[in-house]
Amino acid sequence: MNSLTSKLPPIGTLGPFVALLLACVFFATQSERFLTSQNFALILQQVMVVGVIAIGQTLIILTAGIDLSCGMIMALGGIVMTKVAADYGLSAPVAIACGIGVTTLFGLINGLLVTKVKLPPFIVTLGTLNIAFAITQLYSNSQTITDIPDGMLWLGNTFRIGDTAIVWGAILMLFLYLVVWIALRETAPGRHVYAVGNSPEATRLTGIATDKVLLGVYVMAGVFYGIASLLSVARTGAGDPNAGQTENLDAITAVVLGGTSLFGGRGIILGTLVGALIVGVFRNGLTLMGVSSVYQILVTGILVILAVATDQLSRKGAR
Amino acid sequence: MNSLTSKLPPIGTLGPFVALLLACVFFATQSERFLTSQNFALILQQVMVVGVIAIGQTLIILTAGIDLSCGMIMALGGIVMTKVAADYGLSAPVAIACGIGVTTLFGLINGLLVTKVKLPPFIVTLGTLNIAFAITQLYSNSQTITDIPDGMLWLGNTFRIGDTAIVWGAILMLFLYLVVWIALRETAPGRHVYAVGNSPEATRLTGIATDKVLLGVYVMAGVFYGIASLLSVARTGAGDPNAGQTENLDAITAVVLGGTSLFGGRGIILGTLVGALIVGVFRNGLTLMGVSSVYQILVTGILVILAVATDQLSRKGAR
Amino acid sequence: MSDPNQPLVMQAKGLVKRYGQVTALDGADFELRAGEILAVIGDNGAGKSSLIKALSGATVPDEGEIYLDGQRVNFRSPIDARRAGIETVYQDLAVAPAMTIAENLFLGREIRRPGMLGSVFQMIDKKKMLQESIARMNDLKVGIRSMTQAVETLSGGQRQCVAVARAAAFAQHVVIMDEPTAALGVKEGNMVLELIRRVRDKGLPVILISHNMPHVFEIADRIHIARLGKRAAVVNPKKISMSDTVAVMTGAMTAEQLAPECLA
Amino acid sequence: MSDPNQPLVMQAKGLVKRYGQVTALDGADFELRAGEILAVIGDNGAGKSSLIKALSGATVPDEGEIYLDGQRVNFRSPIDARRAGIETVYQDLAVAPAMTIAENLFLGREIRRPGMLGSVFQMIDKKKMLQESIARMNDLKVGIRSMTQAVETLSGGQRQCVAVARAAAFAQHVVIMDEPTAALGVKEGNMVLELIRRVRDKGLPVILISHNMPHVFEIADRIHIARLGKRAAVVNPKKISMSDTVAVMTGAMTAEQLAPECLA
Amino acid sequence: QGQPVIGLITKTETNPFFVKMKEGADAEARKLGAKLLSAAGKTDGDNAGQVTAMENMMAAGAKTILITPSDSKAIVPAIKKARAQGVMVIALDSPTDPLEATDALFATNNYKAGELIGQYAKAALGGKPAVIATLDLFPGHPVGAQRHNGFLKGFGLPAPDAKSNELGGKAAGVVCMADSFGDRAKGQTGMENCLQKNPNINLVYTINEPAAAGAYNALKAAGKEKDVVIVSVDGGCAGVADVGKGVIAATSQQYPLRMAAMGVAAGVEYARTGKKVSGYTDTGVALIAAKPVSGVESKDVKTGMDLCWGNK
Ligand SMILES: Nc1ncnc2c1ncn2[C@@H]1O[C@H](COP(=O)(O)OP(=O)(O)OP(=O)(O)O)[C@@H](O)[C@H]1O
Ligand SMILES: Nc1ncnc2c1ncn2[C@@H]1O[C@H](COP(=O)(O)OP(=O)(O)OP(=O)(O)O)[C@@H](O)[C@H]1O
Ligand SMILES: [Mg+2]
Ligand SMILES: [Mg+2]
Repeated sequence: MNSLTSKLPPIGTLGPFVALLLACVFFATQSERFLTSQNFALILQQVMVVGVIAIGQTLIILTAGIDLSCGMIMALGGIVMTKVAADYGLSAPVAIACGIGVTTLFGLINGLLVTKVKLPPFIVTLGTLNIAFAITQLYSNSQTITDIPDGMLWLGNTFRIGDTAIVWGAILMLFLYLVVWIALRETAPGRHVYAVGNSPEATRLTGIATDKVLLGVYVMAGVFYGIASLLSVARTGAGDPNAGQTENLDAITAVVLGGTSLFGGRGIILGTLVGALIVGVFRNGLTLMGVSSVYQILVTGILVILAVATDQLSRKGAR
Repeated sequence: MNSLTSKLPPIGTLGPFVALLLACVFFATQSERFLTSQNFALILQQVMVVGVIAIGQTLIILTAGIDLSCGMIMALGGIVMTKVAADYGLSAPVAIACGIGVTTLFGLINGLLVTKVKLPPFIVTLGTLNIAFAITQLYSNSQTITDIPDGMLWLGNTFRIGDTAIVWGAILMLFLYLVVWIALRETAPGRHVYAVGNSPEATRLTGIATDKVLLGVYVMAGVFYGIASLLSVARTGAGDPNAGQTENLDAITAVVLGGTSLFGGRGIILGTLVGALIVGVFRNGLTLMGVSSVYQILVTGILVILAVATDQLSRKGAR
Repeated sequence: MSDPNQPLVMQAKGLVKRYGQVTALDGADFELRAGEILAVIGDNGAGKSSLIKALSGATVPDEGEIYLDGQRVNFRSPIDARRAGIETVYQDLAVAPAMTIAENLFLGREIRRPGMLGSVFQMIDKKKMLQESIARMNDLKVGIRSMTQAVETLSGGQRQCVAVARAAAFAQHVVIMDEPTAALGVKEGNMVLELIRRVRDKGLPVILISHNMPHVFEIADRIHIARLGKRAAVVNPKKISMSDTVAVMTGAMTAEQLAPECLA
Repeated sequence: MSDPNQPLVMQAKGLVKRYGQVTALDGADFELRAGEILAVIGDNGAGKSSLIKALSGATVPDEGEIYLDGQRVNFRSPIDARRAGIETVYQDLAVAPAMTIAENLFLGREIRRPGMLGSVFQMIDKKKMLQESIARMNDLKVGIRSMTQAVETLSGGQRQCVAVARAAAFAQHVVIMDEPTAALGVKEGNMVLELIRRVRDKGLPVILISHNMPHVFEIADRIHIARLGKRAAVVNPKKISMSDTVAVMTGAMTAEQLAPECLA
Repeated sequence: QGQPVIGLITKTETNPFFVKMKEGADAEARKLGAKLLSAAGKTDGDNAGQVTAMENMMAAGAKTILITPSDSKAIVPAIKKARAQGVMVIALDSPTDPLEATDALFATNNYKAGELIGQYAKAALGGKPAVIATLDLFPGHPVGAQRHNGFLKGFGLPAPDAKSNELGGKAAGVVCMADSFGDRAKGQTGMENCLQKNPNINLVYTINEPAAAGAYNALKAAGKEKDVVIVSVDGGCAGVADVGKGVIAATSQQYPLRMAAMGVAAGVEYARTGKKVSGYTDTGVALIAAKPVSGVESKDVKTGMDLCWGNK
């Protein structure tokens, strides 16, 4: 029995992890600058925004949904929190609360449309993607906001371990992954998320309020997008109305690279972290190698396929 | 029995159709220029490229797959056919064959990765999306190609019915929809596409070579993307290396608006046509109303949700 | 066991359920007495599953009334029925295939950890759930090696045992089982019958749908015969012959043609 | 019916199939003679479904050999088995739920239209398929109103009838049925037994997996008893008692303890 | 004859440059009593979207169309069709290829804008050997190539000419090239990776000011913001403010508001009198720098703020 339990995590995370390791080994042979703690701290910092968005995305995908609006909601949250602080002079905590409040509201709207009106998540979030984008542009007048109170930026500050400067936001991201991992594994609502994604009808028949589970997931995702807004503001030092345009595909890619099934019910959140790191490592490593950007795109395309193929093979091996 | 058969199409197409009608009625009240045959011919012309891409996308989604690479493959096809004609001076038919050959090859690659290596379609096509984009840029040197032989442009020419100038490409699109509709309904391979999407394991157990069906679908999709390349070249009169960047989401939107399930096995191809028209009608109608483009995005977001909600309600009604 | 003086635990009057042009229930009545095992039999498509889906809140009937302990109830969802203590094994086995046996057994009522961890953070006690699962499944004498195995890796019969064990373990008021022994072997089938008896002896009434006549005659206190979406008759297995029962079920005989003492 | 001198149509030696740590088949042997109905019985999880999945190409065994008419075969997929004329009803009902009954019946071997339309364009003859479906289902006396109904709207038993009808209609060589009567009513169950007999009388051997002992004893020529992934014994239902059979099945008795004439 | 209808088609919705352009056009249209329709491609480079917008505007009765072509060549056939129907088409900001495809062009010269900051950077570095990083737009974009190549030319490095869509400089002292998509966060990521590759970078060319701000963030985090010269293009109000703060050393300023207002005025004129404008009108580029260097003409931040986006 024990040996079976101990076998569960690998199937979900070993594959992506092997792919990540292979990528690291490859880049280490290509550039001596790659394998430094400073460089890894940097990669962590670069993936923190998409990493936190991908937590929300994983939750939604685990329920067999998908969220195209995540990046735009994150951008809106960033604009709201910076604009509230800059224009109305509210204190950082209040402004942050406003920003996260808005992203949570959008999560709630997504959730209500999915559960109450029973629309497909793809369509709902395609709609709210456009809506959030338009509101962002209108509210910000397409202008970047730069007078940001320091209280909103400290997640972008660094602390040192030895020579390595690590940004607080990266620590927050890792902490969130840990919390969500435990919540999904060890709590009743967490298990219900898997159950809903695995077999919605069976879950409903066991008497679980599937609508509430789904709604909760979308709302939580909104909260994570709000935290990602804050990280994005802290990282760039600005409220940027053009942020978030590619984050939806990036986040979904991280989730899928991490081994979570787009059909719901199967996957491990830590895989998503690994997936996000794979993307970050590719981008960083290829730049260090001096690969020009068209070739970077080409290589990324090939490597994405190879990474998942590795995953596939290592799973077969595990069986 | 007859009454049941006659009930089948509505469930799939009536909903989107109602949404389309409502949109038309609305725009007709807003702009006297909307309800003219010339304007409808225009809309048809504007949706023809995405419409043909969406045929391939529908086939793939019916098998519970998804294709993110469709737009980029289309762009690559356009570049290949125009460059072959312009640089090597080959005749239009040969050049067109080369272009469609390349898109078909990409379809084949997608299909092989999905069936033989058993990778998820999302990841495969995310990879080939990047690969096709990079090849397009490298091969074209990021230059638009404009010396196009006339033989490649005639699908962009118009003929007149009364006052209305209709473009040949639109007729081709409608014809393709008709053919695929019949093929899916009336032929054995067509029914197998539904079966594979509906229950791959059951289909395999009945002795159908599901891999061959899937491979065929991806290859056919590649052919449709090639035809879309030709339409795109004919419509814009140029081989454009930056084409196709948003066509994947647009095509998937058309498919889903048209009532096809992203989980495969359920849907009607004509719904996709209606879905593509809904998008075209919105864009056209809103421009005619003079709605500025940020507001257009906002309105589109709301309308996409409303359109599918209408669909949902009309289905309930039908039961 | 069954006694006309026993109060009615569940009652339904004139249930109608239509699916498009198909009328699955066509004015069905239903009565379940306290402490009895009521078998529901009928041809395929007679509306048995539809009936119990209505009783368990899985579908909402188009017409008709349902009473629980004499009170009119309106189940809008399985959650409502659950709350009222009604536990159901569905024919199409409501299990989550990718989740483990233990998780499936406790789905929706996980055992919480003691203290804050359980009450505030809703953390589950996996160890205890595992132990309990082993105990429950041992009751059914099913040879399943590991409770942390995903349900999708089980054989058809093993899967059915999971669903049965779940219902038996948690029912407070009424247990409904839609063909629980259909996929079971001789030994396992007998274990389930034994389990049903034990549940009844705890005082809970059981509704058992089955096509297995020997099973039905062995265990039922009364037999509800469904036919064409209606209740054709309720008979007493102690008094009636198997062949007469089948005759009513298939429509070869009507309830009126039966000897009065056969009816229950 | 069954005669030791009849040639072996299908034979398997030492089949092994492992799923991770679970060994579903542990060196199973198997023999099917021409023109016989061979019942396969065993506890839940004894490896019956795994055995027939190996015989029908649905899974590839890890070890062991399969012979068809004395020729070694290597089924890599159900298509191979199909081509060899082996038709199977799987326990987990291989149907496409969103497709109609008629389509499911003919899935993979649709009737083509006459002429070019059928041969070149592969167009199907829906009308003819509909008529054929009605005829087939009438054979089973199933009261299904419309063949253009989606299979997902059928009752459990009705669905099973679709799968059974399909196998019976198309088999050329061997018919394998994994618990075809499990969800069926008395009448429908008897129709399926009748159908199995008719198939056998056409000269095709039938492998029938069932937990229903009366059914098995009524219809089988020989009984293959599966236990713990192996073949425990093959017995003759004419000579052996039901209780001895169950004893072997559950391991209370071994094959050696049986009277020699019981073995077949 | 009713209100003149004028269409404005920009590359995207979201770039402040085009937002300003639209504001300028709106204000001018209101002043002159014209109706302005506006639309944009979905992404930068979306030629088909611009073609669709053009058709829809003609269907809505526009007789003048102002367009900032996303693809200078690919848009030409559609413009030809429009002009054949009597519509006056004016290119704003960037020319079509060939130039004569439109009736007129009101634009700044992006190559020239690049040259100015190249010259400035050369002078600002003094004699120090340059270690250059460039944060470009994305592959295949003509504006990205023109500014980049202009910068190399101005800096005195071998560079492709103004028509090329390829980025030059790979072999000539540019140690790192990264795509920023004109976006702050992606600019920052690009700069971080470039610094990782070569920590001695002392000159950063950026496609626009948001990318420059991102680059500055990365440099600051590495404690190098004092040692590196950042140059950029656009001259937006936020960008000029950044020049004032010392974030950006110099930027080439362009005047979208002016282009748009001129375009609308020409459209109204055409509707009223039937007279078309023609030819190329350079709406000007100016170098804005906090610290002027000798040999390169520049304006100070105050002037830059007054003129930003072409306010006056
Ligand atoms: N979701 C549905 N949509 C359409 N028709 C349905 C649906 N569910 C059930 N039916 C129809 O209602 C009738 C009764 O079905 P039900 O499942 O209640 O039968 P049953 O008595 O349980 O049969 P079985 O013994 O085969 O399980 C059948 O004819 C079936 O086709
Ligand atoms: N895909 C699988 N993965 C893991 N284990 C499996 C899988 N399929 C079957 N098994 C295991 O193999 C054993 C034999 O299963 P099988 O389905 O052959 O039993 P069976 O004799 O058909 O039982 P039943 O009468 O309940 O249908 C069971 O213990 C089952 O858990
Ligand atoms: Mg039933
Ligand atoms: Mg089995």
